[in-house]
Amino acid sequence: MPGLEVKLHKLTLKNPVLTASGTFGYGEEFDDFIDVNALGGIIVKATTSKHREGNPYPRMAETPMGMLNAVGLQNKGVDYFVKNIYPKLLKYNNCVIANVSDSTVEGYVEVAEKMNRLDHIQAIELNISCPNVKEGGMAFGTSCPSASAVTRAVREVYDKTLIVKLSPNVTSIVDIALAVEEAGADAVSLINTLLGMAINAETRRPVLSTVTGGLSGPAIKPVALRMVWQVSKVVKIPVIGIGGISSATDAIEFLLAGASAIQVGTANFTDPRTTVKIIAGIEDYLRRHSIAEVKELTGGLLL
Amino acid sequence: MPGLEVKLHKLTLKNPVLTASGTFGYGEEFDDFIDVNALGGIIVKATTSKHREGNPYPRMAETPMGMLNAVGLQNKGVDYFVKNIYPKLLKYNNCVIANVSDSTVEGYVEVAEKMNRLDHIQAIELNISCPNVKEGGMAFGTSCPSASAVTRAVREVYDKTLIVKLSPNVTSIVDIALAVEEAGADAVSLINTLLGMAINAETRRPVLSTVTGGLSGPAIKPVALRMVWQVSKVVKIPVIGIGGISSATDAIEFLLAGASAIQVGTANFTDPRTTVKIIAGIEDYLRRHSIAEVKELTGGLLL
Amino acid sequence: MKKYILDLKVLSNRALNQNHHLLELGSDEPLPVMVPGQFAEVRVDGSPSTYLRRPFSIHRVDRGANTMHLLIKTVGEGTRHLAELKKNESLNILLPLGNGFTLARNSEVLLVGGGCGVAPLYFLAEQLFRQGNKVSILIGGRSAGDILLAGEYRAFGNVYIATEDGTLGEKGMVTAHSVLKKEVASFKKIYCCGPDGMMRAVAHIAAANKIDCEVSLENTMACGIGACLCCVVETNQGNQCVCTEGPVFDPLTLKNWSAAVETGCSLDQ
Amino acid sequence: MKKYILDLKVLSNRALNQNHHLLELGSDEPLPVMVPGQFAEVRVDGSPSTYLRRPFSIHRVDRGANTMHLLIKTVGEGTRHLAELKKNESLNILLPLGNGFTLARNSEVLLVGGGCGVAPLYFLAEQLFRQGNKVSILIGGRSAGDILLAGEYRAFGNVYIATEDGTLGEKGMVTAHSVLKKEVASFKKIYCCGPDGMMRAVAHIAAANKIDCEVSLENTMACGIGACLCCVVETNQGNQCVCTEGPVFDPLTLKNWSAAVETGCSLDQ
Ligand SMILES: Cc1cc2nc3c(=O)[nH]c(=O)nc-3n(C[C@H](O)[C@H](O)[C@H](O)COP(=O)(O)OP(=O)(O)OC[C@H]3O[C@@H](n4cnc5c(N)ncnc54)[C@H](O)[C@@H]3O)c2cc1C
Ligand SMILES: Cc1cc2nc3c(=O)[nH]c(=O)nc-3n(C[C@H](O)[C@H](O)[C@H](O)COP(=O)(O)OP(=O)(O)OC[C@H]3O[C@@H](n4cnc5c(N)ncnc54)[C@H](O)[C@@H]3O)c2cc1C
Ligand SMILES: Cc1cc2nc3c(=O)[nH]c(=O)nc-3n(C[C@H](O)[C@H](O)[C@H](O)COP(=O)(O)O)c2cc1C
Ligand SMILES: Cc1cc2nc3c(=O)[nH]c(=O)nc-3n(C[C@H](O)[C@H](O)[C@H](O)COP(=O)(O)O)c2cc1C
Ligand code: FES
Ligand code: FES
Repeated sequence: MPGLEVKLHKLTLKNPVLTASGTFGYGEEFDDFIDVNALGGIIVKATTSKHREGNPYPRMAETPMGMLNAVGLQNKGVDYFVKNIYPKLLKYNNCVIANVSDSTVEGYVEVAEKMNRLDHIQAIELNISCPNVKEGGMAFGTSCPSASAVTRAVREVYDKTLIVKLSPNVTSIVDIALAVEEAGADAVSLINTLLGMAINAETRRPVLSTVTGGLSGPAIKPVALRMVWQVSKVVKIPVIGIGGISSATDAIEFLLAGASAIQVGTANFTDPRTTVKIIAGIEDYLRRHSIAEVKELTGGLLL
Repeated sequence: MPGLEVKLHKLTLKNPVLTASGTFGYGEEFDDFIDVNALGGIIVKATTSKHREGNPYPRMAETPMGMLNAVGLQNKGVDYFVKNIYPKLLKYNNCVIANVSDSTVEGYVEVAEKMNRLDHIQAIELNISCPNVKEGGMAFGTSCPSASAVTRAVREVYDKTLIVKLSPNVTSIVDIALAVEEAGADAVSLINTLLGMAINAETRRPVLSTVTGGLSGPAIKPVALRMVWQVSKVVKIPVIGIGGISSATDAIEFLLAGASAIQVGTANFTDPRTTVKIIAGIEDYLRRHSIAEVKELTGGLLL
Repeated sequence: MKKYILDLKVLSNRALNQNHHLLELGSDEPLPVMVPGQFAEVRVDGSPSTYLRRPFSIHRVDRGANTMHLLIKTVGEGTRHLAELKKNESLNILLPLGNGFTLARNSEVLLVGGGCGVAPLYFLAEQLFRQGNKVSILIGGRSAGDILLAGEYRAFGNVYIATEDGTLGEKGMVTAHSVLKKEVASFKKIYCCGPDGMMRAVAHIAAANKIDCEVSLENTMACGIGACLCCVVETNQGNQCVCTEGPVFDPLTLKNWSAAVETGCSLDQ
Repeated sequence: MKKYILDLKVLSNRALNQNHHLLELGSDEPLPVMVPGQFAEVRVDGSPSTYLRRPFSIHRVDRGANTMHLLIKTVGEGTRHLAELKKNESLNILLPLGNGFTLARNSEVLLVGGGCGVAPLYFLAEQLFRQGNKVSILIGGRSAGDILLAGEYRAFGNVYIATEDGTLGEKGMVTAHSVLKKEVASFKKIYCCGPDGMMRAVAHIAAANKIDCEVSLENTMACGIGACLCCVVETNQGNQCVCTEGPVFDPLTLKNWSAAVETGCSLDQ
């Protein structure tokens, strides 16, 4: 049986398949459909320092092989998370990762500090790439100085594995990746959503209450794959691939491009069993190709 | 009958439907399928100062609701164009626009100068956004100073309508649009392709000879629509919308977002009659909504 | 309630009129327990423009025959594909999702449905009838041809009809039907399903007459299982997911629903 | 030749074996004139992962019956959908595309096909036979089950067979068949269709024996009509589009084809 274990900085994942934040709730939404503990880990939805209502409805638009969302970080805030959600996450014995977001550096630091004290949260993913909030979010992820500043500030208060999640809406994602690596990130994950828009031609109105939103799903896979390849060539820290991954073949492409692990996002909506199917498919691929360990695939693109 | 005429700087187009460069050959490839003269105009494939062989095969990869291409500006050079291709374009009595590309500012200027002398070429589209060449191309379109410099240099030698075609692979397309407007562009067209990549998991090799290529088709429509909306809010010159447009509904969305005209690209491959169907569909929409002139749609998004 | 992902078999697909189809689905395994008001998320195969699943109310369940029905109105590409499903084709489906209606017992209830809003009402009427309620059903449509399955509802109680063009029942908006005027005070509970404007108007009538009311919302959904937070409605306790906290709500808990328009509303979704 | 965009009707769809289907297409209008070696670009409806059209050789044309055939090997989602087409379904198609083979007259010719490369050979063999040629046809496959339509080719000439496992005809690669050794000098022209490696080997044999040769390339295509420049092959005159300058080429005009491997090649595409 091929080895599926991968290392992500200090973490050991039983397999390289994680869930993307905001697409997998807090895990329990999927308990009826799959054994969540079979996954390499789960990244739960974004937590901010304060309670947030998110954006007004409508928040969703379907697009060719993808969707736009404008959720806008709806969550009950970090204190509620610690008290009411964290206890429910203790039932998962795989890697549980929190996604941390906010509008100010202080907010990010507050959430990271509080997450740091939670034993069962083994890493945080710093979301500096949310396109759906007026302040902060993606603004941090689209310039090197601000990406660097927030990473550095969080690094000071956070001891465990610090993953920084990058925005694709930039001229050079490589520069941002290098900046956050230099500022202390233990890993980078990419990509968050591409900024997009949908219009209803009949009503002449935007479909989303916020006019623009984040594009995800298979449509963005080629862009995500390119960025993972570009970034993994230059950074020394592990890269986690995200973007349109819906099958084992997709996942393997990201590993070959240089990812050490991958996240499944929107595909959880079209098939809630996507993650476990991908794990089985990766195993099958390794067997067919007589590859002993999945980690041999990382960066294994033949040029 | 609703009015389909639109103005683009000094040009009057009989309708807002153009063809995107590199997807419509020199027009004649479509003569068997449609009346090319029924279109608002055609933008023929890129012309450079010198003959170029383009990139090695394979140059194409299919992706979810889109495709990657890595053609790399294959063409016989501007002198061949003037001598052998231009005469064949005289049969088209609609607006014929040349797409101008190169690796150096001097190259762009040389092509523009030669195009300036051709009566029947009523405008040029400066392609500062081709992601498929090692030098020049997109490099010009991803920074304000270089976009500005090449636009300014071409403006000096080119008297007629100068359209600058923008790259979506930037943090702020608005800044680039403002820079080329300031440098003398008469219109901007957007978007060119998104930089993407495809891997064959079985062979573990990139699908394209150049590893990365340009993503086009319906998959990119939400990103293109967002950029057209952002740019048309800030520039005073007309905006031409491009990206995944495959139906009259798509076209109308771009007009509502702020475009004065649109270009059909990859959809020409899936249905060579797409352009004429879009014209008919726009007419039908105007009639159903009792709108007298198509130009009333431009920027007509209700917020 | 435990949710399932199942491949159900199309047993029949009956066109009720030009744009409404009744899909009968079956399975070799016993179907999960479902209650009126719950819905299913259906994957539409073979439609390139339908990437996400589509939500549909559970229209009927026949536990004896181990079958269930969906009532599908063709509005776009996804529903058009479902309308073309053939016998023996397979349909991948998540169910049962969301919370059902609160079922009254031995009471007097009114069900109001407009347009495709009648979809969950069949199952609801049947169960309310079984719980010993005196059931009245008011159905509205633009024209006689839009009034679906009225005959079948008669098995469960009185059926009232309103059509905008007067071709069947009372002429006018469903919300202007006489049963919602003079007789409304006789009901202990009103259940309503249909276009937003209609539900707001009915909720308003119920509130004005101090009658319990439940409405079933149809917000656009990406997941149907509470994972994406796309389907929210503003409630007095903040944004809540229609797919997990609803789709059935007491309109008094919804924000901006008390100021419901009393004027007519089109049945056009 | 003028190109057409047509909606053709599926008259029949016959499975030749597990992964090869013969699609018979018809039209109310007279089909356009087509020549052997030309191809069609087929739109695949209802397959979300098939965005672009798919190119297929014209396998047969029956002018009398006003029908044509495509021979389709299932390799991915697009071809899988085509294999499932049912009688009376419609297929949108661009044709005829590209240039056909140069047809010899009253001569002695050899046709070599491997794997799915036999697709254009039926039409070619038939036309060459009609032009008074003495036709020999060599077909290769991995196993007896891969040898398609051999019986039908017999109407046009001698049929030779090679299978890698020896279950039919000579055992070994098609390129090692005896007809390509001792007897090859008797042919005035060789036509070849199949996997790249096979075509290179045959081209090499032809060149070594100074026999005219034509091969039919299968580069990946986006448009099929010369508009995208994606399908290029390197020729002695630079990059040329396979869809408009080909798909049939004289291998001597192709760059890097003279150095063809003489070693065997798999029939695996
Ligand atoms: C809880 C719930 C129960 C429903 N029950 C039924 C039912 O029993 N019978 C029935 O015919 N319809 C029902 N609908 C509406 C049905 O889901 C839509 O008509 C359907 O999704 C349209 O898909 P389409 O591809 O044909 O249309 P398109 O217009 O192409 O769909 C585009 C997008 O808009 C969404 N959408 C479009 N219309 C609606 C709508 N009215 N409500 C929610 N989302 C929509 C789609 O899901 C999709 O994401 C229900 C909706 C919800 C939320
Ligand atoms: C001129 C020409 C004639 C052809 N004639 C025939 C024929 O008569 N019968 C037949 O079965 N096949 C023929 N092919 C090959 C056929 O086009 C492919 O098998 C088919 O496109 C695969 O599509 P898919 O969706 O099933 O596979 P996928 O692998 O999913 O296709 C993915 C992409 O690769 C391309 N592709 C995959 N395989 C090939 C291939 N071998 N050649 C070209 N492009 C490919 C597809 O067009 C698509 O863009 C021909 C190809 C060309 C260029
Ligand atoms: C509905 C929705 C909500 C999301 N919420 C978050 C979030 O809270 N934090 C975050 O970092 N990313 C969020 N994302 C982005 C995803 O985690 C992921 O980066 C993106 O969707 C691309 O992956 P995909 O194509 O597999 O979905 C969200 C995406 C979707 C579709
Ligand atoms: C095969 C191909 C070749 C292209 N060549 C050019 C080109 O020569 N010059 C240019 O400015 N854009 C070129 N483009 C980009 C298109 O003109 C267009 O901007 C892009 O494809 C997005 O539009 P679409 O999604 O409608 O195709 C090319 C695109 C494709 C698919
Ligand atoms: S539809 Fe995803 S949370 Fe309701
Ligand atoms: S396939 Fe487009 S030019 Fe040949």
